Amino acid sequence: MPEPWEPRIVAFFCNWCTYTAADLAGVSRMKYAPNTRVVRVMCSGRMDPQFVYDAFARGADGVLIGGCHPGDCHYIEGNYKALRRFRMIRRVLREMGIEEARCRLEWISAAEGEKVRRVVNEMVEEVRRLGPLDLPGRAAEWDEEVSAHA
Amino acid sequence: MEHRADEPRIGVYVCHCGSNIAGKVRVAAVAEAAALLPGVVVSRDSKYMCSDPGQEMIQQDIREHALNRIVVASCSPLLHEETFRKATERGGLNPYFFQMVNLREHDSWVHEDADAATEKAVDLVRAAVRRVRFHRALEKTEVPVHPDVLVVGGGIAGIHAALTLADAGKRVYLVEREPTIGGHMARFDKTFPTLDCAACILTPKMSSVKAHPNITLWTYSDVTSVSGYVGNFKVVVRRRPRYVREDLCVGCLECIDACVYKEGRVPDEFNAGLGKRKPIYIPFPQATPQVVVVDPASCIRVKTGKCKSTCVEACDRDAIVFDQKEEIREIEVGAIVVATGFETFDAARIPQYGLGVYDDVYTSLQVERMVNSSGPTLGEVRLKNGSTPRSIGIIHCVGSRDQKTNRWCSRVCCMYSLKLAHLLKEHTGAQVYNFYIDIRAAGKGYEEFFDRLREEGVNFIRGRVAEITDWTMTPEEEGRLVIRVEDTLAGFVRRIPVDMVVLAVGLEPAHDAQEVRRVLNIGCSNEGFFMERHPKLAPVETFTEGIFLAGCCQGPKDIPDTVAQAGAAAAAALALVDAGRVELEPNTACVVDEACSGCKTCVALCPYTAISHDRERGKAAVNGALCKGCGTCVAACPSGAIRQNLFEDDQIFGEIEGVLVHA
Amino acid sequence: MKPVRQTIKYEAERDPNFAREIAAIPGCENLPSCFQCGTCSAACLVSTFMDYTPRRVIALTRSGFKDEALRCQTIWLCTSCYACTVECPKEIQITNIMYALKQRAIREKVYPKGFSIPVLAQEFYKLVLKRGRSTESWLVIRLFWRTNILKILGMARLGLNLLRTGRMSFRADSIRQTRELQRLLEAAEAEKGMAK
Amino acid sequence: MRYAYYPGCSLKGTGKAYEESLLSVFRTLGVELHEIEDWNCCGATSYSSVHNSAAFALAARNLALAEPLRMDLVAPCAACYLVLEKTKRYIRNHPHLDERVRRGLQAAGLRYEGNVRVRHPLDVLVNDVGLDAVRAKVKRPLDGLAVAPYYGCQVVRPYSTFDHQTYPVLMDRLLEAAGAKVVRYPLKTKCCGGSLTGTQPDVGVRLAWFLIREAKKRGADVIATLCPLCHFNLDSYQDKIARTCEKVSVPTVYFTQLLGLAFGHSEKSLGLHRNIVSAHAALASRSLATAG
Repeated sequence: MPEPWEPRIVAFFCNWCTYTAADLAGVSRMKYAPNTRVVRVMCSGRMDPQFVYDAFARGADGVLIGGCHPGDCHYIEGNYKALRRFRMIRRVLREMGIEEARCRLEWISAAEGEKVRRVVNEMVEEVRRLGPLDLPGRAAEWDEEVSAHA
Repeated sequence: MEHRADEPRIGVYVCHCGSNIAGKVRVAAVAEAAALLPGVVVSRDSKYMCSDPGQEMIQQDIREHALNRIVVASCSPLLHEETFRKATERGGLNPYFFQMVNLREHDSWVHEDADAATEKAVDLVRAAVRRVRFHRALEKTEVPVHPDVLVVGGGIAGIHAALTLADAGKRVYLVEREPTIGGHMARFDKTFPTLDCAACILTPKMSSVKAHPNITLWTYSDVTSVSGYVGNFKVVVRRRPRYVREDLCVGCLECIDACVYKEGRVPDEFNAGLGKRKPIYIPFPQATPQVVVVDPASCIRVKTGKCKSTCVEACDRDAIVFDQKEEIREIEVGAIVVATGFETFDAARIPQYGLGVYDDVYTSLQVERMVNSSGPTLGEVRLKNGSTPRSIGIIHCVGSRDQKTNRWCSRVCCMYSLKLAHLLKEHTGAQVYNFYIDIRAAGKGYEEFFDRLREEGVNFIRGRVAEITDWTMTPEEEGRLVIRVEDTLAGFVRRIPVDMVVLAVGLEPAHDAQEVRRVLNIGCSNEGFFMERHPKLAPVETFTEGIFLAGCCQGPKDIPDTVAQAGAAAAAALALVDAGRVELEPNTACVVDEACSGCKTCVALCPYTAISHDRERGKAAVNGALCKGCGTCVAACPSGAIRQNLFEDDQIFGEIEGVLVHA
Repeated sequence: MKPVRQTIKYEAERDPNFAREIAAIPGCENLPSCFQCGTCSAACLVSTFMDYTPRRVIALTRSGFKDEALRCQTIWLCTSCYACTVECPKEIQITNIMYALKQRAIREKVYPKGFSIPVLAQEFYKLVLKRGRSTESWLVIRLFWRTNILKILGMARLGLNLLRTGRMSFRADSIRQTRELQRLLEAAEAEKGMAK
Repeated sequence: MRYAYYPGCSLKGTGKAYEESLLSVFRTLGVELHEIEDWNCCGATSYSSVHNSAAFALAARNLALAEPLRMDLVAPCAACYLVLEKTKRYIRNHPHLDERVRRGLQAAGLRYEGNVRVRHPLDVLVNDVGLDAVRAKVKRPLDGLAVAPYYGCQVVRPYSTFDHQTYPVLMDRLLEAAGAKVVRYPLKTKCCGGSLTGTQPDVGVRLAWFLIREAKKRGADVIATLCPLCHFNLDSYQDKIARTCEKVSVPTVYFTQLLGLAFGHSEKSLGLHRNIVSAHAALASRSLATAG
């Protein structure tokens, strides 16, 4: 019997704010959905759009990016760069037919463990409603179609 | 491309952390799954990886199994990454051939389902295994540390930190916003639980600050910007004009007598509004520096230019200069101690307690001044009508432990309320009632002080006061203030008439804590106090290396704790500047020349101007000393020509692949 | 002399689920946060007359001493003025908890005997169910019929005064759509799926 | 200005004078009220004591009836005002309750989408009509009349949508605009005894006594109320207070009656003749009594 589908969300958290907030959520023993896998980056400004595309291409159902609040970046303004890039990423995803809710950027300060819990839970539920994205599967189907036509 | 160690031979260590991880994650299963991953030579689980035997195990395995990559799956890297890097290094490997997995804060502690938590753990370990193969040997980078230290805030915390550092031979800049140092402590009468006089402890320290050859004291000044990095901060300080030359004024106070205002008109800040001062004033007799100050908001000369300026004439040293301008000073320091203190809760926010409505309702700070023999009433406790109170109610927890105001316990109010109860009883012989929710007397000699107060006949009523009212029911209540409270230990509601009410106001972050935090690039906890890096492991450090915390800016605390923390912050700053050099995380960026097209996209992006464009070679170049390792340029480079050490593209792609590929 | 009673409490006398059941009712969620400061009692004017102060009712409820909580007079003396609720530093909506206890006491028929308040509440409930509106005179008569017929004679003067000033009539007011209203109330009270 | 109007049971019975004075004051100020068709009892405090979701469904029927009118809903009775406001908030915030209420309404062929704003006349008078407009209509200022402003509980608590929940001031401002002298009255939001005056007179009547006694001590000629139950308790039990507590008496009037007097309306048209403790003498002493 195949296991029931569970959303898989790759989260990129900046070291100073959001990663620390997730640590705080842990220390506070807050409970949230186990569907995220955190990749630590020093700054949300390190977010290369390719990371997002790669995550989707490898089977992620959602991507969450967490950075410091505007004005609070440990590196002065990396989060603004992240915001600019995020807008572009979303445009590309839209072109690809990937729903907006699957990619989310959140400002979460080191003190906001509770926000980590809320955002993760919200996102897992939203993605669950959207269902599996399964880009690798779709890609395989397209390949088959293409080869059938060839 | 540099040489990469041959075939990866990876050791994976899954920590139980007692039951912290093993209680939810099936650690043995994780280790078994890891053993099957490509490149993994050794995979073990162990009770406590951070313990000596745990670290020893890593070192031994490196030697025995010729491991060249290490993955430890335990707690947050912010806690123990350094520990395991060192263990890796002791085993004979470059310490950066190590990757850490956070199974505790990010997994076992936050999930309820053991299957899901175990599955997540396996995913995270797989990601680390895939990532660590791309790690490379890195050189530690070291930078020199500037030996001077900046202390921001001149309360007891800042004073103690500054003196400690100065005594150790360091040059210290002490910057204080007010015209004098001393902070809140200078306004207290006695200190608990020993009842020694606050001024007797504090003022000698204030004088030492002024006299110390290693301390530069700048009062009436603000830190307006901080740039640079650990060991090498550039700080801009704005010195506001006090219209009095510090180098000339000797504090004779002739000018104050000569002011065109014959009486004080402005509520006196130092006396919490109980007295009045003139526009030219000295905050209190022992103010440090002993220099008067002109308040631009009330001085006619400053406001309109039209005044006889009798103060100027009265000064035989020509110290009063109305054309004084603000001065900007730039300094370089290696470390910063932040000791910006607190503010007290504004009790008018709780109208039920009648501050500002009824004459004889006071804040605790006002009462500190009232019982002080050099305060506005010269130590006399008198009601507004001139009589001595026969009964006094002290209300604890005003603005604290309340969802509608501040949720936290302010820690000091119980003890200072006991102290005020003692002092008020001593001064007036009145019946004193303390209304408390819980008495928090956890400190050396504190419980004994509480015992003493009960023996002295102070009444303790366990109940939070709902209201102070002049609604009277009985003849004895007429003309007095009635306190409505449940005596929760007796189990009924009481109405207690008193003549005077003292509101034990709680402690809050300073109103501009958020701005200060931005200037310093440090964090705040939810309630607005500055956040320490770790409550136990790094209690005076912040997330910005080289910046340390002391005193109530980090959270409410009493004087003994404040001084202890100030000492700790000074020691931490000293350890940094005394070493003379500091090791930086080698997570800097570097340009791969062959790939760089010289487009200059990165140059403008760098917030630290660490990237320059070499016109001759037509390539960008990163100055490793200036780069702080955010990685923004790496993500932006259209040719993928910039690499960030420890966060290389391959490493991150490896991690992404690892969490998504099902083994 | 009052008879001596045993006052010790055994764990078996506690209903361990009681607090959870009460806290599950909308508006009663913060029950567990109480730190027993007594602000509610002191803010309450009626606490002057209560057998247990509101704080103690909260303590009894939270500790599962259901019998004491449901049989006390306090819950029936609460006039729903919400002074406790707005003053509570833990934002416990004490008035709502009092309502929850009243509902439970009526359901379990354990309200204090000879106490007319719960009777009034039920008479009011029936009257509204029947006519959609309340008419004070009817209510008063029904109330005293059921509790103490002698008391009604003491009320005669007030009744006459109200009749004189045109503020009371013996004609019971009613809405037109009483049938619909009854269906509405029935459906809202019914557990899911049982609505007709 | 047009509003939907929910009078509630009391304004048709013991609180008739409140409705009479409210309508006449609103008419003068050009405020139109449209009484909603076939409204039912709000449930007051008693209904909540018996069944929770039914109490909310009962009140929600009125909201459902008012919603199609697309006007703010004015509820003068404090209990009605609170119950309607609370119902609105509870069905918005508690999905489980919302579902039950929805089911109930559906059984009666109704639906409520959450769009009714519940208002108290005090809120309307101060915030919509405005103190200046009130002042402009004053023909006979209440010069020298000392008024104890008594707000009672449920208009300001627990939601305090338009004034402070323990120390409200808007009625003070309104009565001052009509020329009255408002005395400082620390019991302005303390409980009047609610339904206890009837069910537990030994308790309820004493609470009313506290209020009257303090008003007297503060030199009030009259107590102004904005709730029919407060008015009933303070007006109807003064003989009992005299018998069992203390011989003290202060007439109690609706704030709308005072406004009406200032606007030049007659005592009778404002329902002042319905008081058990007549305010006529108190008004006459300040030359404010009207013929008839």
